[in-house]
Amino acid sequence: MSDKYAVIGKSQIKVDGPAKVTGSAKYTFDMILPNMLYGKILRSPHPHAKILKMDTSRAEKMIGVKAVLTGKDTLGRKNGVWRRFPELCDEEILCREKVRYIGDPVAAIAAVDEETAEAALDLIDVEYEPLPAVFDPLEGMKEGAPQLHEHAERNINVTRRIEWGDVSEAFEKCDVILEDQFHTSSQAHLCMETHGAVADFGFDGKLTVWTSTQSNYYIQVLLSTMLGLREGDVRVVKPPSGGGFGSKFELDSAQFCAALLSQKLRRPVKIILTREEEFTATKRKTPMSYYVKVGAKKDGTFLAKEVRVVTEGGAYTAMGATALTLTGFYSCMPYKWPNYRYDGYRVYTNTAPTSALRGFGAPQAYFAGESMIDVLAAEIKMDPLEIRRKNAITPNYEVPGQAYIQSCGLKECYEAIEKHIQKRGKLPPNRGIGIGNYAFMSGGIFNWFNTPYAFSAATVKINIDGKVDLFTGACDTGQGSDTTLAMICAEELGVHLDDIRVHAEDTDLGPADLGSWGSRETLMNGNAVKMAAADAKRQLLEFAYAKMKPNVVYDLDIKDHKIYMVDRPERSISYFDIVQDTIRAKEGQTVIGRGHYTPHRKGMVSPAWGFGVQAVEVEVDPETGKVKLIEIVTAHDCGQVINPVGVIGQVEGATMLAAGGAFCEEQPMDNGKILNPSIGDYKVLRSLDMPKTVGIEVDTYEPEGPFGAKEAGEGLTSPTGGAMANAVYNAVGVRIKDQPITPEKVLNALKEKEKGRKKK
Amino acid sequence: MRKELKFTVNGQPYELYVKPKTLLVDVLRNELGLTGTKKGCESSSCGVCTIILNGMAVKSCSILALQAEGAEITTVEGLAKGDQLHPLQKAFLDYGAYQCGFCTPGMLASAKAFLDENPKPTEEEIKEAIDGNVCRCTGYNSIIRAMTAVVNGDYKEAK
Amino acid sequence: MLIEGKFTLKASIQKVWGFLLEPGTMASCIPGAEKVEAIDDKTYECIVKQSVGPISVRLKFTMVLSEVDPPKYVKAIGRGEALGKLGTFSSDVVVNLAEIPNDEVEVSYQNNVNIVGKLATFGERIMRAKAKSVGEEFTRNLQEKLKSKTAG
Amino acid sequence: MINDFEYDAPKTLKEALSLLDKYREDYKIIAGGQSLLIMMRQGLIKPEHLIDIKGISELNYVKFDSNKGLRMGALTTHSTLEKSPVIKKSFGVIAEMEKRLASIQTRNWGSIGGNLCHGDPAGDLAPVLIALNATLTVASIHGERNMLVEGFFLDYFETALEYGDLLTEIQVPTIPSNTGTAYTKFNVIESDMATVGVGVSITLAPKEGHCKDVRIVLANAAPKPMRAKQAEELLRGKKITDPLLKEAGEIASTETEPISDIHASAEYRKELVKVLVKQLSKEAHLRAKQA
Repeated sequence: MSDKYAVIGKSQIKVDGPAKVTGSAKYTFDMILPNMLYGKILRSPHPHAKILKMDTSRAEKMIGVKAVLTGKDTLGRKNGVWRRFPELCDEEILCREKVRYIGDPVAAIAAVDEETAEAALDLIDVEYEPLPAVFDPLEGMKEGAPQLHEHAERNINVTRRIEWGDVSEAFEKCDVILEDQFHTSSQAHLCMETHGAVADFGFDGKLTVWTSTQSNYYIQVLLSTMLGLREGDVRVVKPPSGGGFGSKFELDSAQFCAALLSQKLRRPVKIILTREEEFTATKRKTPMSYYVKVGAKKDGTFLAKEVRVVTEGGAYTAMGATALTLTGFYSCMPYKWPNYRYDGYRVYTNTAPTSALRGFGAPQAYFAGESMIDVLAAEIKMDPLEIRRKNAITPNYEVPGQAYIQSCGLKECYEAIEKHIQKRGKLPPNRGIGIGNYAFMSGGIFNWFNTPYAFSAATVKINIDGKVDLFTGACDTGQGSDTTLAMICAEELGVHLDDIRVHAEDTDLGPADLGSWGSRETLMNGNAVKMAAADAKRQLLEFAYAKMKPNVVYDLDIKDHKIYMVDRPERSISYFDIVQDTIRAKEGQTVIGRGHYTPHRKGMVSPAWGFGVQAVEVEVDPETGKVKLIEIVTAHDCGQVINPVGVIGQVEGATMLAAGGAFCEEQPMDNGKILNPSIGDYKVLRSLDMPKTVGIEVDTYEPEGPFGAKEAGEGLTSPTGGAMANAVYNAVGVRIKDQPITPEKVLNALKEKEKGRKKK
Repeated sequence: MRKELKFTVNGQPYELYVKPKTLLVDVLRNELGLTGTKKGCESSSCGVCTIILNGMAVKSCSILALQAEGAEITTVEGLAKGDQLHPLQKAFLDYGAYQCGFCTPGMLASAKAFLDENPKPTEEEIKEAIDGNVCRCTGYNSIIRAMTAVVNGDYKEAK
Repeated sequence: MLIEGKFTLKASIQKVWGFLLEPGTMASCIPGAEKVEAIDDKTYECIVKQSVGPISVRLKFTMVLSEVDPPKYVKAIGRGEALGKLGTFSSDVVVNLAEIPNDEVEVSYQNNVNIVGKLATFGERIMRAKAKSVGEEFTRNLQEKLKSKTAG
Repeated sequence: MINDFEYDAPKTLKEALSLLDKYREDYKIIAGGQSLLIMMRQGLIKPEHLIDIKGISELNYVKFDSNKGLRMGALTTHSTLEKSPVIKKSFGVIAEMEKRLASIQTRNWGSIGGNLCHGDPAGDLAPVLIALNATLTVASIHGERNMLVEGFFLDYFETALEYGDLLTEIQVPTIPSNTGTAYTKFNVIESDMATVGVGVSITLAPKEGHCKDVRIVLANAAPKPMRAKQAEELLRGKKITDPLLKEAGEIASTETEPISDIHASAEYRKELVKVLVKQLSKEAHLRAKQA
């Protein structure tokens, strides 16, 4: 890593580390407040039903029960993150007339302890009239299918078209055209800390909520809307969070019910979802039926791509609308398609709502897309890596009307992966290496949440002892944004990492930030922090100027606690002295720097793009169809690496989650009931299942990012599905188009292939 | 009817009265305030509640508190000596062997119990040792590197 | 899950139909039925005891003959709630009668059995197995009952 | 949510048995509780009395002598077997199987008796014991009785234990010479329960080298651990060859009655039995030749 930086580019122990390895980190799960009550939520056992009658009296009479609330006790407002489109705010959270999935909340209880609350659930009598339900989006789209929401005919929730060029005309010119149908499965986020909140509504009319969230600003806004409060009367604090992965930036039932109960009772209320609720009644990955058609020239030049996607929406919009949009965009990446058309439909079904899961629509798109490219390569007898390289996006390319690509390290990624594959040489039988590519956004430009605030903002406060307080709204859920931002701040200010104290957990302290999702924090919040630090630094340098008298103040900079002449580094004075002087001269005011970032180019998807190429090696047992993951090598371009140890963590963590989704994770259902709602039955990769992983960072500089940095979080979940499918094909010659790639599917495919061979 | 429970946790002897149905993890968290040890599932499968009982890694969510009568227990809070971190804790920091940190206390318990019994393991044995602990963030390999570093003696126990 | 099968009886279709629709014939075929009570000619209530190993539950089970098309088709919908809110057990039975050569009747049945609620979260596989065996036992009972009646 | 219960922790077998007799039908026995507590937490089992036998040290032992064979107290933990030198040496297949039985934490606390009494058809221990022709002892205040492990299982999660009974010991006869045994389970995730499991024990005739005796035991292929007796029949008395083993797998597969669930379809389980019986018999045969 380059030495032009003092702090960034060198592995740093994460600022939250010591608390986490000693057990002293206090999660929402661990919180206890004086006079606190415990809440539980009653949920629908029916996939679709009218609520005819609700009688809470028996539960209310139970000793220890303090309140039992139902939809009648709410303002009847509907929650949603797409606030610019009222009809997409469609989730009551506490249902009043109708339940739409098994797990839909109908009542909330607060009691003196968890046990009493749980026991009281059985004393709430709800009379339902079961309604015909629909679970398959393709069924749901048909005329006469059971309708979930009045406003959505044929259950169509959101549609999205993305198009450029002339696809139909272009297909005429293609030497080879291939089309196929893929399916991707549901996946659980499986945060080790389940969703939970502690809400304390005081007699001063102010609500404080401690909660495990990816966006305390979103929760503040959504809660205040749902409860009829002003944003300023709601304070959301994020203690250390036990994982999010896309499941924790929407208002959830624990947060809403705890707040509602506390509002009525004026006592702190804690609700922690059980693991079963976590599986069945929080959001999940969006399953997709994915049709794709690609056309190319004999020489491998891509000409046209057409994609039609129907997603299983579940009962409500959630972030699923974004997933639908992003899938449509990712389906063209990371290649130069002169002609492209995407039609996406999100369909309501009587299942748990589907939404964002680390990758946000990308893993689905790349599973189908990267599989098809291998088929295409085989069809025209071209090396899979070559055909990708030939069509890959290059720096300073515009995806028509969608994205300006500035930095792009794909070329270097191909070289790295090519070396790796050559090094592996000829593989033993039933082994195969498959590759997958991706591009991923560094946060979105879209603002359907409709915030007037900057997307990210930061304040830097320099105190008399030279210590720096960094205030930001970024939400570190373990990925390390607190550390990354502290490093950016320290680098810009020329101080040490331990001079920085990050205040990122509290809407009362930090400026608004959209939160950590869409791989946005490093670039967007990083820019805001860098700007704030620069602003504060500038104030110091102005006073330093008076002492050092360069021609212009730009001749000064700070590094390692020294303010120095840029071209005469030996001439320097102490940072600490200048801090003292500056504060005295400002009549004792601390030095405050302010920064913000909102991406420009509205209408585009993202200000900057991370890229990568991944090689997955598998071994398949032809007798059982079992796939063994051998090694996963990822070459990726995240711009300037800020914290190397953090980036490795992102590579390996994303790989584990993506490989799980490709390999074994799914949520089979029977009449809308998720059949494996426990970690015992839900298959998640463990240490013995985890393959060897190698991460290779290629060096690029992103002009739009802080110190040239861009995303390194979600994008890394993108290539694994397709790469694994390609690896299985290269190992035993069968192509699985339906995730996850279970032994049973592989074995059945092998048998089919055998039959086919015999016929010939 | 509450029953007497005598055991030692992190070197401190305790004498408590607990309901027979109380799980060990709940006594540690609620009675002793040792909230480092977590709960993550209701099916004894995630491992975040792992503690060291008489030298063995066990799941404190699947043991009745009364079954720990007379036991010597170590939780994550008992790993550091004063202000000196345990070698595993130092290694976890350096290798970024945690992210959200929710599985970390149980992971450390599994790792310590294992290395105390088998100080020179193979990589496969290290993987087996933590296979009962789910981590959704790291992909495990950084944890394996951290444990390997301790095995290689890169970190010294505080005296 | 679906349990299907067919068997033949040596009797006239009318006769078989008659027995099939006789009060309680169906309900009394439910395994573990402790008491069966006719609410009206189409609705039966019964208390059913089921157990899997150490777990045993009593279900309040209601069976309704929802669609009747003499003498060929009957659909019975069964819904049971485990006392103590452990979960619910449902069983939708369709029976088709068809005359086949040498005046025999082919009785074909489909039984869609489903368990939801806490019961199901205890090892999904076990509950499916249990539901399967209950469904099979039900149809076995039905077959025997009809055989014995038509024989007699 | 776990219900309140009366709790007793007898320290001797005698005490325990009289408690079982005293409480009649409204008790549950807890040893390691690794399975029981899950069911109690879900409110599926609500015993009035819980009798905790974990502390009965007289039921926690591993003993071996060359005539009587191996004797294991019901409260012996899985990890004790896994690490026991005598088992590693003379009953290697047991140690092999234990290594993959659940997680280390569970093996450290869970007892072999509890595992058997839970009666899970997917359990790994039973098939191995049955392959080794093991017996067990059940005690009650009325005395003791012995039975084959094979006869211990009745149905899903149902065993031959009656109220008042306590499983006290498991006996494994000394493995005859020229015998090879092997066990494996198929699962997608290493720590998973067996999609299906197969245990095989083959004894070869010393000179002729044909198959003198064979046991093929399947886990999770039926409501209880089952022997593939027709497949055994096929092999018994014959010279073992690959085609023969292939046939044995196919026959074994027809003997099973697996169910479809979230982990695999019945059809796939039958396929697995075909393959695993073939592979494990081959392995056992190899070991028998080396023995």
